[in-house]
Amino acid sequence: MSVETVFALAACALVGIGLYGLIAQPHPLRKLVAFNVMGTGVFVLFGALARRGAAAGLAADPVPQALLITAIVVAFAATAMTVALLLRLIESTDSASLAAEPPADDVGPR
Amino acid sequence: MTSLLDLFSIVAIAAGAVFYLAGTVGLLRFPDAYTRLHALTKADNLGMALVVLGLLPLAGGLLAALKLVLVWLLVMLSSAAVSQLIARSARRRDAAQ
Amino acid sequence: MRRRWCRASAMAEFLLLMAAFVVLMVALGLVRVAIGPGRAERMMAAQLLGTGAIAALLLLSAAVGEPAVVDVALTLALLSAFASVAFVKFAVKQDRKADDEGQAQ
Amino acid sequence: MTPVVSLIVALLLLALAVWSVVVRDAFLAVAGFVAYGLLLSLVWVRLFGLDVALTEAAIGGGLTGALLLGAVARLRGTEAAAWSERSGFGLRTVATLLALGVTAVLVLCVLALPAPVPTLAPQVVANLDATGVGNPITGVLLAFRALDTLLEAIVLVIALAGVWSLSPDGVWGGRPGVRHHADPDGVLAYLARLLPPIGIVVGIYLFWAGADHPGGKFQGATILAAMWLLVQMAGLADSPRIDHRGLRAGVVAGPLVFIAVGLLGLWSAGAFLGYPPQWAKPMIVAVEVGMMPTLVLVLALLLNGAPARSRR
Repeated sequence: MSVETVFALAACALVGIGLYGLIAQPHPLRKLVAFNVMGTGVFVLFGALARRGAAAGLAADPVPQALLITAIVVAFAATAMTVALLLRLIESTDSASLAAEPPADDVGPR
Repeated sequence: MTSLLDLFSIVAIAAGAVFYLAGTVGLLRFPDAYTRLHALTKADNLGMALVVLGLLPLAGGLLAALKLVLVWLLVMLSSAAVSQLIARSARRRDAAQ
Repeated sequence: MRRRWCRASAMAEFLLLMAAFVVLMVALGLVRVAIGPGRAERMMAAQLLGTGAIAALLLLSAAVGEPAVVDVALTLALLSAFASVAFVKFAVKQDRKADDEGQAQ
Repeated sequence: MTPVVSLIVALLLLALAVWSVVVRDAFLAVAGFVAYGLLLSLVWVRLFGLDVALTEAAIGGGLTGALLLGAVARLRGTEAAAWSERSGFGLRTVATLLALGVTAVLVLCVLALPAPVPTLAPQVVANLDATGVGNPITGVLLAFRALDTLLEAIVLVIALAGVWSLSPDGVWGGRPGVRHHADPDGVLAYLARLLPPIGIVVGIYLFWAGADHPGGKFQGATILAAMWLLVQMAGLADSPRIDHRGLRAGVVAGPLVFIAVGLLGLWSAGAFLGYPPQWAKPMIVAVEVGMMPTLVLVLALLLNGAPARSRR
């Protein structure tokens, strides 16, 4: 099995792992980490496809690789924005809950 | 001559890898934070140094070799500083208990 | 990034093997992150992973004959120092907060 | 032999991903994610994406890690409450099934990829000479797909405006985050004095090398931003006030230069962001130089976060 197939298959699993965390983890920060795992899964898949496109003396197709650089930087910006939103949410409501109503057995810090 | 240099590279890199092995074993098996830190710094400094030393003859030229040495110096610098910070935080923890 | 001649020799194989070995070793060190007990141990394992990744990159660079990989190692050396400082800084803050909470109860 | 390294890296990557998603303690999850980011740069090297590896090493391994670690430290008190409302067995089963289903579909797609691989590499190589740069990635970013890069720069500035707009009214225009205090003679301050000069040289080197070798403005700017943040974390400098005029000018300078060069292309080459043949290289260099301060400022300020302290 070639290197790019190994990583392409691993990337498929990364997307699945991230999706699971995004749904099952209640804390927004954990959802954010899971979403980042999912995003990097997509990136790795894209990178493996770029490697398959090696031609004309290049080791990989440069167009998807250039888009990946853009994607990584934008993903960082989106993550920073989410973290800022999250910190503001906690500042104003004292809870990181995403539930529509607070849970009945309120064991929050305050 | 080339084969002698190759032999030097192989010996140095293998020795460096052994230090990484030792660092991991120490990190997993040593009893407290300070001895574990001791094991870790051996992997950081000596392991890295031997790997870089072994790669020097394989580097393309003087500039490439200098870059390798720069990487090693950077790792030394940051690992020395970070190890101190880790040791302090471990000491603070032990003092608090 | 023209396609470079792979050093199709026993040396390249050896370098790849060593890179795999170093990555495997520092990954085993990550078990320390899982069992702890303290944050100090976790920081150590993170630090070891950082230097291991740098060493593996240097070995890969020589194995595939791609000198630009050394630049990746250089970047990683700078940024992993930065990440380690953030690690220590925020871990210490967390420990203090945990202590305060412990005293309050 | 070669696939063995990749196989080990891939398995480790999966193990770390599972760890950072399922482990209970948020700090440990983020620590796992930082290690995951480090490993990813190895993946990119194995996939021959050296420019991507540089970006990942700088942003994935460094900046994202610091951002999430800072967030974890401030969200500590909310973890227990969130854990108490964690999803029940039913939802977790559905999530597992859904994740397995998505993975299975993706695997089938990967295994059924078309045999004559579609690739744009020959076109890039054929037209690279016209741009005057030697690195095909830089050629794609700043010539063939320059519009994407321009929009990305604008997205970064908008994200920063979004982060700033989350500050409470009373502290608008103030300084973000907490003032870090550290022993001025301590190890951290020592590192923060010694590392930045080296980092600045390496950052500018990567920026300069980007024309013909792997590297470029994103990678260089990330290193410079990290060095600035290191100085802040060591308590040697404070985070900047966001109402500083020079700072704001620097933030928007890059996109403005980019748009100006684009309009120049409209006038001289007949298309927005078109380059007349003999002027391609100088125009690309102008865009890169103009973007550099913007990227450094935006990346560092995104990590600093929303203003939290009022102007004094």
